[in-house]
Amino acid sequence: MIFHDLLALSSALLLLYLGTRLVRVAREGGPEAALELFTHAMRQGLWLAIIPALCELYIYLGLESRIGLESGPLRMLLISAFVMLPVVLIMRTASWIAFETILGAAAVVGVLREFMASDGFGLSLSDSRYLALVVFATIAASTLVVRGAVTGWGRTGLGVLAGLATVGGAVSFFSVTDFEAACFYITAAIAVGSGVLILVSDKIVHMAFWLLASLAGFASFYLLLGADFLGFTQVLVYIGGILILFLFGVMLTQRVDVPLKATSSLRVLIPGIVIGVLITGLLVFLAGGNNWSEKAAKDIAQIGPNAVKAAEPTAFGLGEAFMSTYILPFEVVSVLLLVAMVGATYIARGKSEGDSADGADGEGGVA
Amino acid sequence: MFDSGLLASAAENFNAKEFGVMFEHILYSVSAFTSELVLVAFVLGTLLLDLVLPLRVSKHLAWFALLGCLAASFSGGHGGHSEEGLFLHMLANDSFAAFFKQFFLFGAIPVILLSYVSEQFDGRRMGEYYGVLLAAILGAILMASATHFLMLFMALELLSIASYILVGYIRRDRRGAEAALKYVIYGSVAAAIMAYGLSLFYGLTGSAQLADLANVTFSSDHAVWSDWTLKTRAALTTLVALVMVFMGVAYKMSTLPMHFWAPDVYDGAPTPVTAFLSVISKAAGFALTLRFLAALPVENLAPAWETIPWIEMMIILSIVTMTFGNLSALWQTNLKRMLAYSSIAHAGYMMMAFVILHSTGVTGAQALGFYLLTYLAMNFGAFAVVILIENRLGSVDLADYQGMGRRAPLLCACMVVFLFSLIGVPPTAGFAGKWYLFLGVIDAAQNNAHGAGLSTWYYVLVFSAAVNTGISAYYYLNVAKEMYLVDSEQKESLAVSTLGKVLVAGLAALTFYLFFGADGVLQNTQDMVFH
Amino acid sequence: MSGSFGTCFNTLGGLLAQASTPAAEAASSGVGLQHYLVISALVFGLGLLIIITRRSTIAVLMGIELLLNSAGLNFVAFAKYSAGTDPLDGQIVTLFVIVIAAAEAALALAIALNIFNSINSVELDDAHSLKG
Amino acid sequence: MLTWCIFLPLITAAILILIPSGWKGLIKSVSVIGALLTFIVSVNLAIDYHKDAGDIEGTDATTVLKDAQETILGGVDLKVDHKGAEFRKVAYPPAASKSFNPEQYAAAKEAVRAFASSETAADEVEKAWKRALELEYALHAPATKHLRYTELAPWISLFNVNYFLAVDGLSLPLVWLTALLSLLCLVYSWNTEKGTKGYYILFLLLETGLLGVFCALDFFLFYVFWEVVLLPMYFLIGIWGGKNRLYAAIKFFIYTLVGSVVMLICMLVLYYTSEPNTFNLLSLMTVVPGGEWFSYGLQWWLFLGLFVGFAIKVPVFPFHTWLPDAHVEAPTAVSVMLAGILLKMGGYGLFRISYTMLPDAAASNFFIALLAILGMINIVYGAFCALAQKDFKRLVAYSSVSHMGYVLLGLAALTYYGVNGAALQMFNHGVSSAMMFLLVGVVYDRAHHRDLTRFGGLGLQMPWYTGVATVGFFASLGLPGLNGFISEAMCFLGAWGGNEQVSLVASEVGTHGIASRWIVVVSLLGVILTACYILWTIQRVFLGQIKNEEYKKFPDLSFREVFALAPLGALCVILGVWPKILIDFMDGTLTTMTDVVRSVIGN
Repeated sequence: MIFHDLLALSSALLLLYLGTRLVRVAREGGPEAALELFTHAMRQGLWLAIIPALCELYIYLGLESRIGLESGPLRMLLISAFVMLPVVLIMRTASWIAFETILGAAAVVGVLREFMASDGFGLSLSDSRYLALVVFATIAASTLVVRGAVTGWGRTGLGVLAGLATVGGAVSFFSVTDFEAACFYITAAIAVGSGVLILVSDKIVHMAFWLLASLAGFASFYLLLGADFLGFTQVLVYIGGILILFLFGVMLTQRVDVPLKATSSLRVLIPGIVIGVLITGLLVFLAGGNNWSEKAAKDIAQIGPNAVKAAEPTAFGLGEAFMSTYILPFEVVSVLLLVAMVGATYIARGKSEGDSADGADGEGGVA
Repeated sequence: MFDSGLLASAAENFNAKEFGVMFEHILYSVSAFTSELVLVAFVLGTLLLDLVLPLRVSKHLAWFALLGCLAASFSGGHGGHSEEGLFLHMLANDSFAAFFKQFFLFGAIPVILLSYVSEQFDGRRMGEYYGVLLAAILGAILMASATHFLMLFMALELLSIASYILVGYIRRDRRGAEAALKYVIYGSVAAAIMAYGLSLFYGLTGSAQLADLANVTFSSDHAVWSDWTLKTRAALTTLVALVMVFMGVAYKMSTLPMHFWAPDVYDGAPTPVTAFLSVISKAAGFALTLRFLAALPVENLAPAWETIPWIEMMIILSIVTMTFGNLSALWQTNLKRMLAYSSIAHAGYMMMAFVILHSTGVTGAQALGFYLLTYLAMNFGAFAVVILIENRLGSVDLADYQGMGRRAPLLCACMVVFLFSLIGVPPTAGFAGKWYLFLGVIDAAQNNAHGAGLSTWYYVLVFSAAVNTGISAYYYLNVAKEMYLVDSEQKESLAVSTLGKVLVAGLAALTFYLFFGADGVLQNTQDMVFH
Repeated sequence: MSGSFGTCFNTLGGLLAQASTPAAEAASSGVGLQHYLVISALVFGLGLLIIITRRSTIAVLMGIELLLNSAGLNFVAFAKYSAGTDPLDGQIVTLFVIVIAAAEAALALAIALNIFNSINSVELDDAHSLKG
Repeated sequence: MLTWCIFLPLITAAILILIPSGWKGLIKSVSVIGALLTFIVSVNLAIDYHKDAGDIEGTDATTVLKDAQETILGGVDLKVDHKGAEFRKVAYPPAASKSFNPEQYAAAKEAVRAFASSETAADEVEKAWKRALELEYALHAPATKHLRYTELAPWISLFNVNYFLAVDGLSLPLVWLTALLSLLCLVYSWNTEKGTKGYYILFLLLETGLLGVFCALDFFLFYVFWEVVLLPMYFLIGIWGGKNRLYAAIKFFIYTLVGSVVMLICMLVLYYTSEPNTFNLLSLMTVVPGGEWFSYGLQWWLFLGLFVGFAIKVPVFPFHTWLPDAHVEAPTAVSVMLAGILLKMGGYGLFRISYTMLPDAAASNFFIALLAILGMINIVYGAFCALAQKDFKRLVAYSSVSHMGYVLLGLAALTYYGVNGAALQMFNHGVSSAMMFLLVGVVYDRAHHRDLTRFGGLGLQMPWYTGVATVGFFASLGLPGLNGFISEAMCFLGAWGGNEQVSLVASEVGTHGIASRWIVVVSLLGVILTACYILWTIQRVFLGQIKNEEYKKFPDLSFREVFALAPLGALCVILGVWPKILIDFMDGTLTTMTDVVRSVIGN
């Protein structure tokens, strides 16, 4: 597994490197320079495609060794090589970013897991989730605090109040005793509180920060629900990818210190808000009030003989599912990513060679 | 580190035999999936070829893409049907899916040709365009065959993302950019709402399979069924989930309440893309919705469904959609916007297919499939004429069409055919299409296909559609009026490429063929079923 | 404003109390399915409100991300707690939703940049050349 | 033969497409030749019609239907010889009983299935039996015995749509009139310079549609031809019309379209309610009246729907507003077709479909009263409107509204006189209104205006024209000795109940409803008004002094105009003197039809 992890880790590092380069260039040379670098990196990224392809091959081989060389798996390998792989490989050439992030997440999980397995901290496996949870909760909470301290406590205070109200309400109603419940309510406070703050912030950069906190909260939820891989993916893709993208968007298009305009007419805004609140109320009502079919209590109990199984890392199961039940979505998403990337680079790229018509037909084009 | 205890235990749980069976199934699925693989190969081929070809040849990638559609169409997998569908319940392998696969591949051909003859793209690299277009077709095909929430959502997103790119393909065109922005923003919202709705269904049924929708339950053994409020709430949740999912697909179908994007986006997008959106994208939405609704219990077997009046909802939405589309189209002076509203109205007609899903005579699938075929012929035809004239005039204003009947006799004669077909006058395809829809609805009304109380609803529906046909005549004829009945000083004839003429004439011929040859076409769609 | 939020949370608490079922009570921790669902519904509503009240493309996109996240949380929570589900199913759906969201966000931002080049703004209200 | 008659104009149009648009002489000649051939064929139809009349068993309709049955059953794998009496005995009782009986039908179905050679063939046999039974129903329709020149071929097998043509005494005169008027109009339009090719192509297409409507006996086919008429008419009015042509064309189109779509719905309901499902008009004539499933309520709604469809075409009072606009704006030849033939489509639909197929509703007090009152309104209101017009053409148009009222009145009477009179009135109005429009056209071509107040004294300047015009106008007025008098008189007599049978309008049954003889009395007012506006018009146009010096330069009728007007004038006189030649055609068919409806009243 170490080979896989190393490869994936290296890709993740590369990504990190690119990200920092981009930020630095953007700060020094302005948005255009960053965009140019971005495009450049995209083009250069082709060679990187070999990494996920190798990883995939490695996963196949890993499966092979585990189940012994029988005819089925062997044929699967052959088919992969002759039918799927060429297609998959070329598809991946373009969609490396997203896959790197996923695999990078796998790497982090893997390292963490190996570390636990070697009894490094003397923690049991099931504790790893709590550890991660605490880490993220701390990140989110400190963001909250730091932002409050830097930009004043006006709106921040509102979010904190909302969060505290949740926690307080929960504590008073449920007499929280155990650790998991505590984690849940803290996370809920972070996720919902920052959500409220996104809504009430009047600067786009603040919104992005609160989005970060909210998304981190969701990552914690995933961990709480036993989805460790998903939690890390959430962090890597959302916080490491999408959010950075948003910040880029903000940097390139907006003056960050100017307050945002609200919807132009109140005639639209007020009914909109009323409807939005009503829908929210309805959904909350339904979510909380339904007699949803639930698993027997013993299955979801986190203690007892099933505890270790329940806390198992999900990466292996996911990998297996990707290669069997979910093989089609797995392949289709690569086409989707390819299309999205081709489209994004095509639409966002400036005037370049082989595109002479662009300058001519822009009515409102800004030079 | 390699053989950690955890992995070892996981490997022990791994059942090689089960895996072998699953693997056989995947092999089987791949063999039934050849069209799509060929399509993917051509997507990549188009993108890669564009890297090596010089700019002036780039335009001719259209022929390569066309070849791709034909190749995919002819390499269709075996028609066999398996209980498990394809890829372990991800896709259906039924005649409905097969029909739509061919429909989309066939429908892509006019789109490609329209793009080829259109001069809006001149001087531009077209590799990305055709590549993305083929990927959109792939998305549409998957939408028509998806039976798993994830696949369904992903197929929808694939088509959406590809469409966003196509709409904004002319980058520095302000109108195009605005259209793309509106499309992507509203589209994302619709998709996100749909995802939430799907998640609710997932919770209700405990399964992500469409086939399990009938199993909507709200209780396990410890249920409190005596509590009526709980029961009402359960039905309400189902309703909310259904509405949310419908919002997502309604966006693709451009029916109310998710229609508002259509006029702006149709107007701003390059005209061939508008044609694409109005036919292919819409058809994909309809195919998906039909499959979704077909999965709902027929005889209201599931407790939660019995209180969901979804047929009545669909009837009302259908009426409102067609009336809105037609009334709004009346005032348009821009041909593209007019066709946008007209396409909303036609979406309203097509929604009639939803309420006759389980009819005995003409089933919803059959009527919809046929209507879409006729719509393909006539709408692409109308857009072809618009594009060819736009090439010369640079305008899609109705006022510029004055006296066009003399300047471009063939185009306008064909346009008249398309317009009359859009109204639904025999002997054109449009009439045949409406005919089968009406036939189905009246059949359902007469035979109480969906319960006795619905007859009146059906008659109201079909009557509204009839009145709407009358309304629609006004604005369609308005175009014919400008072309033929109004004289203009401009007399010189328009130079139209031979390919353009052939394309328009071909579509006009198809419009007639789908009326006179409707029998043969319908025999083929008669056994269209869901598995 | 904080007052109204307080009311909202009190109501929420009431709902939660009402919703607790035998199954949830039997579990050792007080956290059950409904708790996650309520959070997800709240965040969904927040996303919706952001979309409704904001006119900046990027802000609207943030709202969309919240919507998708709440759907994802639903999937994972249902997968864990609902009868007859494999926990991994829901996780995989969410995983793909995340990836698709990334693709969509990237494209949407590219389109926003593109329009920024035309009209020097990414406000939806400024994109009004298509009317009629 | 009917196929040739219908499609000869279309073939001619196809030939015209190939001729370059510059060769106008050739275009005109070819199209006139095409119309002439069509006319010859239609004359031939009329001549041969009486050949085998009276021999009910041997008519070709029966033969054709039976042959079709044999073909259908011959293609099925049966255990026994299906021509045998045994199979017949089992298969056709539902049709023989002339009323739909579900038990009998189900029993027959089971018995027929037993004839199948194997279990798998049973479905096949049942399907074939249904189609054969449908034809058996057609054989039992009373109208069948009057049909000639039957042609039957399967078309859309999925819904059992047939290409089914035939003519009887009701439709044959209209077919003949269509062919005649088309020929005359094409000759009259010889001077058309603007877009000659398009004009002639559209005109011939129009002729095909009209002939098809009168010949089709399959509802689907009927509907298709019905709609085919729309397109050429729209363009003929819209391109070659007057100043306000755009408005008139679109108004005409939308009115008619709405009506026909409502008709479409009724047609689909009929299809699905009948068992076996059928579009065959003859089968429906048997199935619907006797059908258990066609309750009075359903028939009532169907009648209403169909009536709206047809009434728009006729046009009946509240739906008539498209007519004056369309007439005024259309070029002369098109007006002629519009008044002469298109309006008859509506009336023909009422005769052929509403009355014969839905007798229960047709004989109901409500519809009798409705039709009679609407007829009365049409007559009087139309005449009043005509009286008020200054525009010559608009006056003629309103006179059409007035004259078509007689058709409704005659129909509502439900007596032999009334119904015959109504049918005759359709034909006569076709002749006289066509003539009037041509006459207006003649004077418009010279004066370039149609303002009645500015004419005067043309009688001196154009004696021939005045002579012909007088015949036409007096025919329209209903002067004894000319054709209009006969049909109007028959309508009134029928409605009054002057025949051997007591009229419904005035009968005891009728007194329960709204209708009674006062309707006839009020309608008679229309005759006086008609006399007023016709005579006044003649006075204003032809008599007195020449008002304008320009008029002195007007030439008299040209050969082209004489060619168009003379046959019509002759017809007016001939039919006025000797209407029997036409009534001989109609009487049998209409008597049968009337009997069908009247038989319901007895129940």
